[in-house]
Amino acid sequence: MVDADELRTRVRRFLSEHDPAGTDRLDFLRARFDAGLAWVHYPVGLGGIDAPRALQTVVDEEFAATGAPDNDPLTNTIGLGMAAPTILGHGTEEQRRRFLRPLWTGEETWCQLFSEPGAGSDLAALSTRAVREGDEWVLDGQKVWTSLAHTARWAILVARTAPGAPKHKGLTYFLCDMTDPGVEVRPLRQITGEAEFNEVFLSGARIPDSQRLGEVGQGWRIAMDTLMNERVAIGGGNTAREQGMIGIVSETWRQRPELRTPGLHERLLRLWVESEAARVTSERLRQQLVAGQPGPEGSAAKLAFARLNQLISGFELELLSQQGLSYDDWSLRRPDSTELTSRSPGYRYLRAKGNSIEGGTSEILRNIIAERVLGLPAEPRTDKDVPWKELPR
Amino acid sequence: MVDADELRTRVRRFLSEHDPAGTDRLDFLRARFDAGLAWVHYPVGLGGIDAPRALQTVVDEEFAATGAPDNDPLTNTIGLGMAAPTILGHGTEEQRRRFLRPLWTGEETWCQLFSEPGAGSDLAALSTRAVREGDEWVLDGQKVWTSLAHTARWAILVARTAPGAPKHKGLTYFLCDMTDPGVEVRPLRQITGEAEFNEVFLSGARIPDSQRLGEVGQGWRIAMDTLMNERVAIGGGNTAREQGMIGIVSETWRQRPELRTPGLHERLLRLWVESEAARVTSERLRQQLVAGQPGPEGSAAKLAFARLNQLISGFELELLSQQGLSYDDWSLRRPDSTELTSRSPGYRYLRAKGNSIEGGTSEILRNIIAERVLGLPAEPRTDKDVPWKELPR
Amino acid sequence: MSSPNLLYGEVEQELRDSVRSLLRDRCDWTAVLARCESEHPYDRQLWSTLATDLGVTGLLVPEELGGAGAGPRELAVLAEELGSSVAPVPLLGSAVMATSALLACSEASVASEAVTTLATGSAVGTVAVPLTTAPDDPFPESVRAQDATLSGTVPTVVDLEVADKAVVPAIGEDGPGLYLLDSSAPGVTRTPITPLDLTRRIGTLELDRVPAPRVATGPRAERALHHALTTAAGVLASEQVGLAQHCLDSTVDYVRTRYQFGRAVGSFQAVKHRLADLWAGISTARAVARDAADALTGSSEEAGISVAVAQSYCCDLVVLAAEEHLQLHGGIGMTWEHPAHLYLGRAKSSQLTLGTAERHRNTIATLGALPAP
Amino acid sequence: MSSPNLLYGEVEQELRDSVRSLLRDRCDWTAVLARCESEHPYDRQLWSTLATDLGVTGLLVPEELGGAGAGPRELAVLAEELGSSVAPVPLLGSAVMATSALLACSEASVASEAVTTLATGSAVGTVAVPLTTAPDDPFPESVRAQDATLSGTVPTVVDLEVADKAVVPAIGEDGPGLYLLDSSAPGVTRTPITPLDLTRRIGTLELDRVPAPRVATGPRAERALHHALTTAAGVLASEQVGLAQHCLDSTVDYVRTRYQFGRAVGSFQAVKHRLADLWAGISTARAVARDAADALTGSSEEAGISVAVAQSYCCDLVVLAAEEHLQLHGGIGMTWEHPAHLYLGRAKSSQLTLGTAERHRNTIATLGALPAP
Repeated sequence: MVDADELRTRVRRFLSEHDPAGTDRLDFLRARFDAGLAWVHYPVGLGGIDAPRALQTVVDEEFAATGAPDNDPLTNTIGLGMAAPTILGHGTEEQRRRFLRPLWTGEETWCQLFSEPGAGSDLAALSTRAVREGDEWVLDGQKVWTSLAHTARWAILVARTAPGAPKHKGLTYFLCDMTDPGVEVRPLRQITGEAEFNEVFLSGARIPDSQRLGEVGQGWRIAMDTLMNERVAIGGGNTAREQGMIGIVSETWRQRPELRTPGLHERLLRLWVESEAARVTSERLRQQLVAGQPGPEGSAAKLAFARLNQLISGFELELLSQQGLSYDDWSLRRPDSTELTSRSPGYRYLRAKGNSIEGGTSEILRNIIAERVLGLPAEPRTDKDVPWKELPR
Repeated sequence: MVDADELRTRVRRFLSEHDPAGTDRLDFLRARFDAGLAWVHYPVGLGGIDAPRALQTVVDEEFAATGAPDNDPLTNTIGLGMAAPTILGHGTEEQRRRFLRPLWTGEETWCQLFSEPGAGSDLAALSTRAVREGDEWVLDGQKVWTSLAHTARWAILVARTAPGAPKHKGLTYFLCDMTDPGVEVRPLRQITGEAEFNEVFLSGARIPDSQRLGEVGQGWRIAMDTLMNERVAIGGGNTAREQGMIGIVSETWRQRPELRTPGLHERLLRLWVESEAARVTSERLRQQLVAGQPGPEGSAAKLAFARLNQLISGFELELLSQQGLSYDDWSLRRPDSTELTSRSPGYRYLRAKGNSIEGGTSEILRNIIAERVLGLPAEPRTDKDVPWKELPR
Repeated sequence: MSSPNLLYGEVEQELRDSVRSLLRDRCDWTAVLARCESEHPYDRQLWSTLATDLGVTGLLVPEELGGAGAGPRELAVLAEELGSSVAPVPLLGSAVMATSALLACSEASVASEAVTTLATGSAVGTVAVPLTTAPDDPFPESVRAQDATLSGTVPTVVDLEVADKAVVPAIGEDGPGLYLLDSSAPGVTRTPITPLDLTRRIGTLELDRVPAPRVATGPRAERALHHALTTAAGVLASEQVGLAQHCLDSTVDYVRTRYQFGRAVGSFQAVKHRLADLWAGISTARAVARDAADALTGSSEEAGISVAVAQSYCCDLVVLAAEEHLQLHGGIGMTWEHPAHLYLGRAKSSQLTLGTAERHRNTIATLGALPAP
Repeated sequence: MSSPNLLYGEVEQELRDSVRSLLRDRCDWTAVLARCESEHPYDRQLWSTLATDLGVTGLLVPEELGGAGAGPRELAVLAEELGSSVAPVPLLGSAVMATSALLACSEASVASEAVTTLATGSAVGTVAVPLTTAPDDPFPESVRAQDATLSGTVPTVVDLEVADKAVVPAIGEDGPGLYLLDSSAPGVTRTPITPLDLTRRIGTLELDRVPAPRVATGPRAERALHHALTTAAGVLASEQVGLAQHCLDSTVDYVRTRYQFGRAVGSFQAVKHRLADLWAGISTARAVARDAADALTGSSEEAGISVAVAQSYCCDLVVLAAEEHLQLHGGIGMTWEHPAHLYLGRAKSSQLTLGTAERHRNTIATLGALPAP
């Protein structure tokens, strides 16, 4: 198996052949992909060289050190984190070859059409219909909470193809062209005033059967794989002390002595300890992953992240007193990205409320820990074997 | 209907005929019962005069003011609070006449044989068997957490008479003679070291059918009535500020300035506010009861009582620091009553742990509030219609 | 000390019914949401109707001054209902703070005339202090009175943009005084602040040599301001109870009808227990808020500790209620087109209003002889 | 700053396995419960076996002084296992506190000789400070050294009744010093205190002109004591992790097999969510405890903040774990014949041991530049 030294050698060889400064950005990225130095743990020919996943950072650091262009990963988080591994795992050889390269280079970005107004935590209850017509599928329904839908070229999508089957068994997974005339994207305004997400309406949207991923009726299992990759992407991160929300309020505390009270001091220190403890816990998770002992602490990390963000942003308003009564800007707009530090404390307070809902609610995460980690029995279920169309909604 | 003034007149007339100082204690109490001034809301002939329940305090205060002997209610809390209303509500005329008078005067005290090692929160799962033999029932089984069993003359008891029926439908309610040779009482040592409660073993204990309360198979409904009376008895109380645990730690705070820290101050004040708020809430409940608007706040009062007792007694050990590492006396003994103030802080800490279990766990109380007050749906139940003997245990 | 009356009387229930019925017609949440981004974020017509049809804008004011001759207990019931609808009306500034302050200065005829205009709804008032001021805070010194004119700046004044009158605490040559400002006078600048609470507005008041009559001076002025702030903090507790109760009711309705996993979300035990705890918290909040309202009818010493207990309990509880409301509504609660954010903005801002919980606990430490280290 | 190693190494896992296997045979809870009311509440034989068969009583001690030549990381693993069994052995006083203190004084030959006796288990030691002393507390002044003898009283000394030696901080004519006391010397009185924690004993040490050699003086004595207390606070965090993990595991086992309402209690969502939260808390506690143990192998500056974070997190978490353990066992947990109370007594006492969470947060305020008002 390839080791870190060999990887470094390969990168240097590649750089000697492709001068980052002298090569067109896209050409450079395509060449990096073709050299197997995109995501090194992917197969040869699909951007990788079957190397251990943990060595990706070695490659990324080597490229970053030379100032080489990157693939702008923040604009395509869903493509890179969720669509790509799913296409790799479940796609046909043609699908992999068609989609992975432009996905990695950022030429084509992706979004995820899973959640619906009636199917949030209970994703398997979704009701968007896909009906087969010849070589195509015709889709009708509504998706919601879709980030990047207004910029994405493609979507991963799950739809119901067999309403008479039990809920988990009547779903099929598709790759959906967002430029199809049957796809309409509308901004979804949030409680912060801005529209970071979208609603997506599907009205007779057409998807060729060649863009079905996996077998008909296998959509649930594949969607679970996708979401598992989301959880892996959320965990990890070797960060420094006082990053994020706790850093913001600690700086305020230091710079504005007039705001200090004994009660706020006690609370600040408690939050500081919890934030530091969460940081060390994430670092331990990272070390476990690197050592090949993947632990289930990822779900706990997301729980702690949501809880602390909410507590600290609420605390910040109390600390600021009068300033906590104000807001910066309620106008409807598209944020560039979630820039917590550039917005007001009120924005941070409201935005953090979403942290315990998006990407798996805290309630669902606790269920997962209880059942999968602690082995506690599932609750009685009545919805598993009933035809979907007969379930109460 | 009788009013307060008329009641006062009656009491004074009674006192003019029965000098509290010159009459034998028991004779005085029996006469008070026979005059209908025992529990004024009971029927005439059974210790009352059908007066409104709220007027009982008027009578009690009148008697107390003259220094008249009382019926020592603390030694017979289960008799007065639970057995009596149940016998009144479900007993035959003979049972009422046989049991209520000596119960009220304290000549015969009572205990409650409901809980079992396998049936705590889920009382209806109890497995003590009662088998009919002629005019008697023969009982075998084990009861637990029985206070006063070692002093009580009688017990209210629920046993299973039809194991093939669904759990709630196979139970029957009895009045059990604690002097029966088939009844054995053993002290149950608690985590405090003492034995406030008992285990009661029933081995062929015999109960005449005339001591069955209500119909065969009606035990569950009657037991629910008994427990409802327990909840009423727990709520209420027009107490002063800083009673109970919060008063103890507030006094320590005032007298020992060397123990004070900013963090402990913050916590003390939070606990003080919560205790005061709980007191005002209980007072509001009392006013609602008096005004004939019984509210469901009784369950909330018990929840708050348990939570605060546990928080404050835990806080007390932290406040006391070194002293919090010690205990007063681990030896096995029978406490006279629950004297929180005369024991050490460590005892208070351990004893308070029981508050969220005894008399309905905090978890069960939350279920009750959610379902009966808020009208939230019950969870799916699988144990209601199955024969008891087939249930998993 | 006799027991406080912690229940609602018949008159109070009738008041509640009539206000609730009006709000149902005139103040549903879609209207509140639409208004909050309009040019007129306050519903002046609703306030007029409350004044003229129901006569509830002057509940504190004696009948001889044009009011309803009721008191803090009735005002607290009104606050519960307005809180329950996050109604965009100048309750706190006008009917509570300015009215209480002016009533305490009613020896000055200009003050009692002003009270009448507030009671009848023909004018709106406020008190020019930062909205975060606690009852026990020192008398404000940011406005100076000199040569019978006022100069200075006061940030986060509640209801400022609709206030015709403002009671201004200022320091003159002979110490503290309360002055009655006409907000249309020359030299007055009112600058709205973009608020976290879209249904209760704040602004910065700047005064540049504005003439204003003095309505109280010295210890009397200090007492009047303290009385107004204590009354407001006590009534705010009831507003918080009304808001929290709405959040609970709305959440219970939602989880009973929202199905996931083939079951109503409200049948999941973790959800049930959270709502049971919230219900218990609101029951407690209601009791202490009633206690505070009742105590405000009596002496100021009694009121001090009751109001401090009520505020320190209710101001955190209302945030919990609004946060649970949001979280248990899941994604739908996170959208602009759902009222959850209006309740959250009001709840969180009200937590900072008229003193935080810690500030009120400090009052308890003093009054209850539980000294800091 | 390189990343600390937060995992368990192979040697550490082997150490854990061998200790766990011994405790399974020799220290089940029925034995612990029976012993705690006997005349010999400590299990001296178990301690001897740990010393002689496993060689783990001297993990901190270099091999040339008769120890295992390991360090705080390995000692922390031992503490996890002993905490998991609430083993009645003098770990904290002897293998942690006295050993650390004496190692920091090892220039004195009497100190290094004493370390050897502790490492080999032939003697038991302690440090004569109140068990609640935090690492940053001022040097104790309750014992005076005069004419080469010690006099004074020290309450709540851990493991005192089985200690052959005690390191005594005392104030002499030339300032702070550490002295090595032989507890059988004339003038020494040891009085047991009835403990809340039945598995870790405390006592009052009275000294009346007892001769004892000095092993460190001045700043060196202060540093040695600070080092011993910091090490002990850090290792205690791991003991708390072991205890908390036991409480969780035992509760999970119980709720999976206890049926009420025809279902395993562990299938009720409110129970599941509480246990999920507890599991997350213990995962976090384990990470910070490992961080502290690792930091103790480095400089004292690095160790200071890591130990303070670990203690302030773990000392409250362990109480939560023991309290949930009790509550979720229902009635059975409230009986003497169930081990829940042994765990609760240890957990609650350990919360007060070597500084409360607030005390450690104050350390963080200083080291992390987050000053009090």
